[in-house]
Amino acid sequence: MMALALLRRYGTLIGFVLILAVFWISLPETFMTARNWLNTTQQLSMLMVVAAGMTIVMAMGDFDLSVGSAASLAGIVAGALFIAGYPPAMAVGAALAIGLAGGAINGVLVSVIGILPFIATLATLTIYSGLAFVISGGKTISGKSIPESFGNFAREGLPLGEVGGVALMLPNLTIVAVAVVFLVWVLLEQTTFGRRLYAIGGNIEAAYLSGVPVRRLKLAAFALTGLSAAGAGLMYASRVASANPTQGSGLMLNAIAAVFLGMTMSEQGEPRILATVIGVLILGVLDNGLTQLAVDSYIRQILVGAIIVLAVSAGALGKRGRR
Amino acid sequence: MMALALLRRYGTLIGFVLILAVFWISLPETFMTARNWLNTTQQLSMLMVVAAGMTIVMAMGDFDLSVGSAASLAGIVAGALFIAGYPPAMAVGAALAIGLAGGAINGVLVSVIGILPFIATLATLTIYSGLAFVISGGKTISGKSIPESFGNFAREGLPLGEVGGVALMLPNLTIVAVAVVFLVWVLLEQTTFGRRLYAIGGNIEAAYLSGVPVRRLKLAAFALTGLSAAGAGLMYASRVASANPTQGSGLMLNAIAAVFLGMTMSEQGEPRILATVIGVLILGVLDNGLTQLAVDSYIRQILVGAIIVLAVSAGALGKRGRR
Amino acid sequence: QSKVAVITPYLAQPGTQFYVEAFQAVAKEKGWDVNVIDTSGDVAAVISRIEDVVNQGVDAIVINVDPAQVTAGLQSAKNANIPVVGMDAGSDPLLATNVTSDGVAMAETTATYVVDRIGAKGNVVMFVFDAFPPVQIRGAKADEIFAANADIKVLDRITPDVSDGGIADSRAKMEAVLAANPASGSISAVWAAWDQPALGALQAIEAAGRQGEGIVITGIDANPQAREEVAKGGNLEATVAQDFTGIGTAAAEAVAKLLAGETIADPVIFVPTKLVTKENAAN
Amino acid sequence: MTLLSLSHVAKAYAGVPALSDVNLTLAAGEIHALMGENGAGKSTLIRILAGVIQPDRATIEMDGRPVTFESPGAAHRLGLRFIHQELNTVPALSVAENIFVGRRYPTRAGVFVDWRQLHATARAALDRLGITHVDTRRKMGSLSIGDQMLVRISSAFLSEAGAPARLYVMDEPTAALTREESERLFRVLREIRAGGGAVLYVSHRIDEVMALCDRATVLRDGTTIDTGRVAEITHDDLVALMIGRKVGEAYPPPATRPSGEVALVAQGIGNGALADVTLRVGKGEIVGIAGLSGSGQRELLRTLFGDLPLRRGTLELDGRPYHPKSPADAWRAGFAYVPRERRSEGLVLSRPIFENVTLAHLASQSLGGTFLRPRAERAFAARLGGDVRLRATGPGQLALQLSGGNQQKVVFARALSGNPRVLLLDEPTRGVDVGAKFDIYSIIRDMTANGMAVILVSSDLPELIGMCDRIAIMREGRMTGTVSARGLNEETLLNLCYGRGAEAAA
Ligand SMILES: Nc1ncnc2c1ncn2[C@@H]1O[C@H](COP(=O)(O)OP(=O)(O)OP(=O)(O)O)[C@@H](O)[C@H]1O
Ligand SMILES: Nc1ncnc2c1ncn2[C@@H]1O[C@H](COP(=O)(O)OP(=O)(O)OP(=O)(O)O)[C@@H](O)[C@H]1O
Ligand SMILES: [Mg+2]
Ligand SMILES: [Mg+2]
Repeated sequence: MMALALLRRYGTLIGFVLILAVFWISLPETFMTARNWLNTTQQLSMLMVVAAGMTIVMAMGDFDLSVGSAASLAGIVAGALFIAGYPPAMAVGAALAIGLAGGAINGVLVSVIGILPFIATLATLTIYSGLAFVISGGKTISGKSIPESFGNFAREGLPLGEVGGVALMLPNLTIVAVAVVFLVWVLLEQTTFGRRLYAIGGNIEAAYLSGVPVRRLKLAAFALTGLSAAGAGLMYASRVASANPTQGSGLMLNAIAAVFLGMTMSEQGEPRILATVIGVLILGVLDNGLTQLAVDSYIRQILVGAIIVLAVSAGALGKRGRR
Repeated sequence: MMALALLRRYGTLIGFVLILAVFWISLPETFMTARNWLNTTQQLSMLMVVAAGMTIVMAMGDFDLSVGSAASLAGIVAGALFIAGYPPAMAVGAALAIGLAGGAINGVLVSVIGILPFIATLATLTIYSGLAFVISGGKTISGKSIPESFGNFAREGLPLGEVGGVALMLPNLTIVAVAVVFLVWVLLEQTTFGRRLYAIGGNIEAAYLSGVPVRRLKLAAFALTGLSAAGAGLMYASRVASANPTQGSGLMLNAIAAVFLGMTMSEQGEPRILATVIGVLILGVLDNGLTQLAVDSYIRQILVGAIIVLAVSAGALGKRGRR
Repeated sequence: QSKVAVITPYLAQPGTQFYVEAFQAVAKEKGWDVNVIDTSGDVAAVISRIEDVVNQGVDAIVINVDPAQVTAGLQSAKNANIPVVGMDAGSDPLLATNVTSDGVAMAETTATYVVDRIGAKGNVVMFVFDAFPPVQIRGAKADEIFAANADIKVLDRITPDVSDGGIADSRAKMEAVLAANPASGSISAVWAAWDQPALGALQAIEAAGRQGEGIVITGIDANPQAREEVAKGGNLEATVAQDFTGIGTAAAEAVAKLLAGETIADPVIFVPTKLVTKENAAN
Repeated sequence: MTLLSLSHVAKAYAGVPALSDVNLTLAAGEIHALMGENGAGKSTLIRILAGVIQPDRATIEMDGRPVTFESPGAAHRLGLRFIHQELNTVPALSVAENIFVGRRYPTRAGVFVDWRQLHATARAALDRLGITHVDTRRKMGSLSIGDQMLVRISSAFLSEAGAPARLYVMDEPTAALTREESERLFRVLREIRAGGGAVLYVSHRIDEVMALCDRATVLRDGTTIDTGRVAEITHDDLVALMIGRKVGEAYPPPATRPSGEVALVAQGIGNGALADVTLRVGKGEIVGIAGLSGSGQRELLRTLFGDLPLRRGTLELDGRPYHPKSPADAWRAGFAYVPRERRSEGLVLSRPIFENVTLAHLASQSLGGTFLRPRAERAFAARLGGDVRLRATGPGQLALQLSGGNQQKVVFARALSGNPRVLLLDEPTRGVDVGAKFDIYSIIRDMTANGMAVILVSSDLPELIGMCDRIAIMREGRMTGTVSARGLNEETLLNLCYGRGAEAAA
């Protein structure tokens, strides 16, 4: 009984640890190194930021399909302002503001007008993506248009000293991702705002009857998700030192997947930010490890899917219980 | 009060009719012609079949992200068997069987193992897509490998006589789509199977305690969705006379969107097959009409999103009621 | 045994597969251990995968993506002294060289073909994709050529949805264009920046029963399906054969040089292209 | 002194009036009962006060000034506190957080939740109702339904700065409570009355109302029939006022004696929740299960019904082994079940009445077991609905549009839909008005006369004593004894439940 309960609760986590162990054994030299992990966290930082934002709306039981487009749009807006000669700080600020506004629009559609989140954010996905195309003329903004300082941000970091003759640094993108995760953690776990979001997610009827201002909170939550998407879009643009109207599109499904993976780790199946972090790491570590093992791209796809199924099965089987 | 109730119930439908009216007025010569509609229905037939299958799982409150990959996989399997020299009927049968099996695997993961549908079908999305790549070697199967009869199927239809000197025909693909919609309608609306799916979708606990065999039904429903995805994949392959490991990928989000659009039309927000048909038509007509109007591709994206928001807003505002 | 990583977001594209195969053929001869990595359209993931293989200590890297967007990865390769070769990528100081077809020249070839065939007069439908730089420059060149002919009107400049491979959505878009322009002769030509939309347009025209109107279609890439159609002598009259195999081979040879410690002087190596028409489509 | 006055309140749903003309005044320092049969409009009136729905027409004054309640938050700010009829909890959150849902959490630095303070305050709120056995850190969803209800109730008594409570509105708070728990609630309500607060109280338990309340207002068909002092009216007259007819006895007498033939035998059954339970129920017999809440009564029913696994022991039905793997098996074997929580466990709320009624035996209502015959289903559901005095616009009405008591009747109608051989009842008459209760009891009696066996779990001791032939007592998953219900009094039964004087009974 005890073992089953542990499996139920920590099934996915155990799966994650097993994945790590397999890679560590197969790649003894390169996988479990500070360098590789610093690299991996940097690679995952954009996804992490979007997934953190996604956790906010998913805590309320909603979700947001438009994050990928919002990320692309933010990158394009910043790029267009760079071209127009605005200082980087201003361009970045404007791009974040666009994200916040885009998120707020989602919030209005969902909470004030009352459109199902799936349709509302699918529609805005299309709209924001269209806007990104229109603003950029469909082209990639890159090269000299992008200020040095902006492109360098993603390349720099906090020096951590040398290990084995190689200089290590904590990448700026990783720092940003950690900071965002911390802020979202505080928001969701330590403030009335966050707790109310969980109340809405757990039983919207009960929350409403108890006087929770459901509409207002939904709006705010969606706005924050939009803001985080814009942040991720800027990180992405900085990392590729260019802005492209489709570059965020891969983020949405992965972010939702990371949150869902995390949800398999919480007792009542609610999204939790720290569990989302594990979800992101699972997705990222699989990619990193399988690439290092030089597994064929197609086989890798199959393996990623199969491993995810296995990782969550243990927890699911334990949880199945009655039905 | 009466007007509001009508708006609530038929908001999206009214939106659809308005869209039709605008296109009719802007394109008096070409939009509302038999020819254009036969064409449009043919274009939409694959999406219609997938969306019909999606309606089945969504009636239970689940959904299936793997339909696009399953469609691609079915096309590739048929293509590979064509190359291997099997007769078309056998290749088609095998591809459909693969779809059914893939759907059943989703069903097992969701209902027997108990994985959240989102994760389970996202994982199988990756797996089926990987399989399609592996089987095809990543290449498009086309040309002489595809039997004439298979490629011709999508080009032929039921002759409807001549109108204005042009021969009209009811395309085979449209006939298939209508047949699938009819079958799904019978299944969901006229049989105990469908009634029980809706009960599960309404309150799974109550359905279970009332003796509904939840696990078995979920498995069957997912299997049927997989079958429909495979059918759509074959239709697609026939239409483009080739099979490509990614060709189904656009279907998933659109199919879910169509069902959700339909859901805005039913009183309790449950998916209904006939409402799904309207959802598919809305998506398709927007594309068709805006392209005929030669609206710039990017602006068209924005318009599609905005029009969807407007079309469902009326219904949503009416429904908002309490919260 | 040298380890070489080939990284691309576009492995599903038919062209990419040909050069990857040609590359692998050479690699096999030379006894390299090749790791082909596809990031399914995600450009930032290309950076990540470059970092991964740098970390893993490969001897050379081949990329098939706009280098300007993966500078961070190229930089990390440079820091580790690992040479990077572009395979139909784009020029960049961080690349040892880029092996490619001349996209501008290809677009020029087909656009000029169209202009000649329709007598520099009529309505043209364009299928473009500006989000991908190598295809974007083709569209830009074609724009330029059509704009230079006062009697040519670009009826629509369509960006199809490519997530399904590009044929089906292009066909649907073309069907709508045909429906909106029902008169015979109202569309003179379809210029497509690559073959899939050309095929989609062809199917739409055939399905509408308007193949007799003499609508000229051209593509670029000469993929097998397009070649077959060109050989049939239908509306799809021309496409340009990029020598994918040649690109793959040339890229492999560039890698071989680099592995041998040599340097490559040319920042771009152009592999010649060839216009494919009914006459030469069979070979 | 009048605290709140409501006049000419009207509310219609899609043209069908739920309230037509309700008039009510509440004075500070009184406990005021709101009475009426199922569907009379009590909960609708309360939802209006709570700002959940808006009336079509109403004049509402507080302290003589006109007020409106446009949202639950607004009603709260005006000092109104609610316990709604249905259990509204957030299962994924802790008990403490459930108490604070919708309230301001205590914070440090004005931002961060002060968890220690939160739990301390929640603890105090629970203690006030004597709920010492519930840890504030537990997840709400892991509590028994009775405990969840107690937690919800305690949240109404949270003292708050800024919005002092003046009126407590309670819609059938005791429906899921034991007598002791109810008594503790009454003590608190009396304290509130003594402190000058007011209570509007809804219950179908007439005795409770007679003992607790000062005045009562009776609604019928959405209209105020009468208001008066409780002390000046008799039990029977109050009932007559509510349901428009006299009900003599509360429980119909048994028509025949059980035949003695055995229907169901459980021999030493056990699993995670049950230990060595042995029980036999004869044809035509009604066996009650009594015990403190959380003693395993619910688990016993769920095990018999194939939901919980049978790990040890054997079951026999009509002399043949019976081993259900799922509720579907149980229904097929001739069992029927009325679960405790009608909304979460019983009904598909978004579907019409007839679909809910026929769900368990749908195949037998269909053509060839496959094709639906909605018209026949409607007729069937209408007939069963009539039997249980269901009050609805028709069998096509959605379950969620029904009043609480009428929803309960739908669940009951489903249980009767296949002429069950064994009927498992978990609090079957919760929220059902006195008149309808009598009718339901009569149906049970009729069916037992035809050989149906019944197992009845109820926290309503008079119901157990009034309906059962025998009563089995459970404690911590075990059977501790069985007594004949004849001549049993409530005090003895309660003592048995507490394990006092068990020897005497054995
Ligand atoms: N959402 C709704 N739509 C339509 N009718 C409704 C709705 N809610 C309640 N009603 C109707 O309003 C009437 C009054 O219901 P209400 O819940 O107020 O009764 P009640 O007095 O609380 O009954 P009970 O004792 O059973 O709880 C009923 O006839 C019910 O069917
Ligand atoms: N899912 C669960 N997880 C943890 N504990 C549970 C769970 N379900 C029930 N319990 C606990 O098991 C005990 C029995 O619960 P049960 O619901 O059977 O109570 P009960 O006998 O029906 O009493 P009541 O009349 O109070 O509902 C309770 O202490 C309850 O808190
Ligand atoms: Mg009520
Ligand atoms: Mg119990």
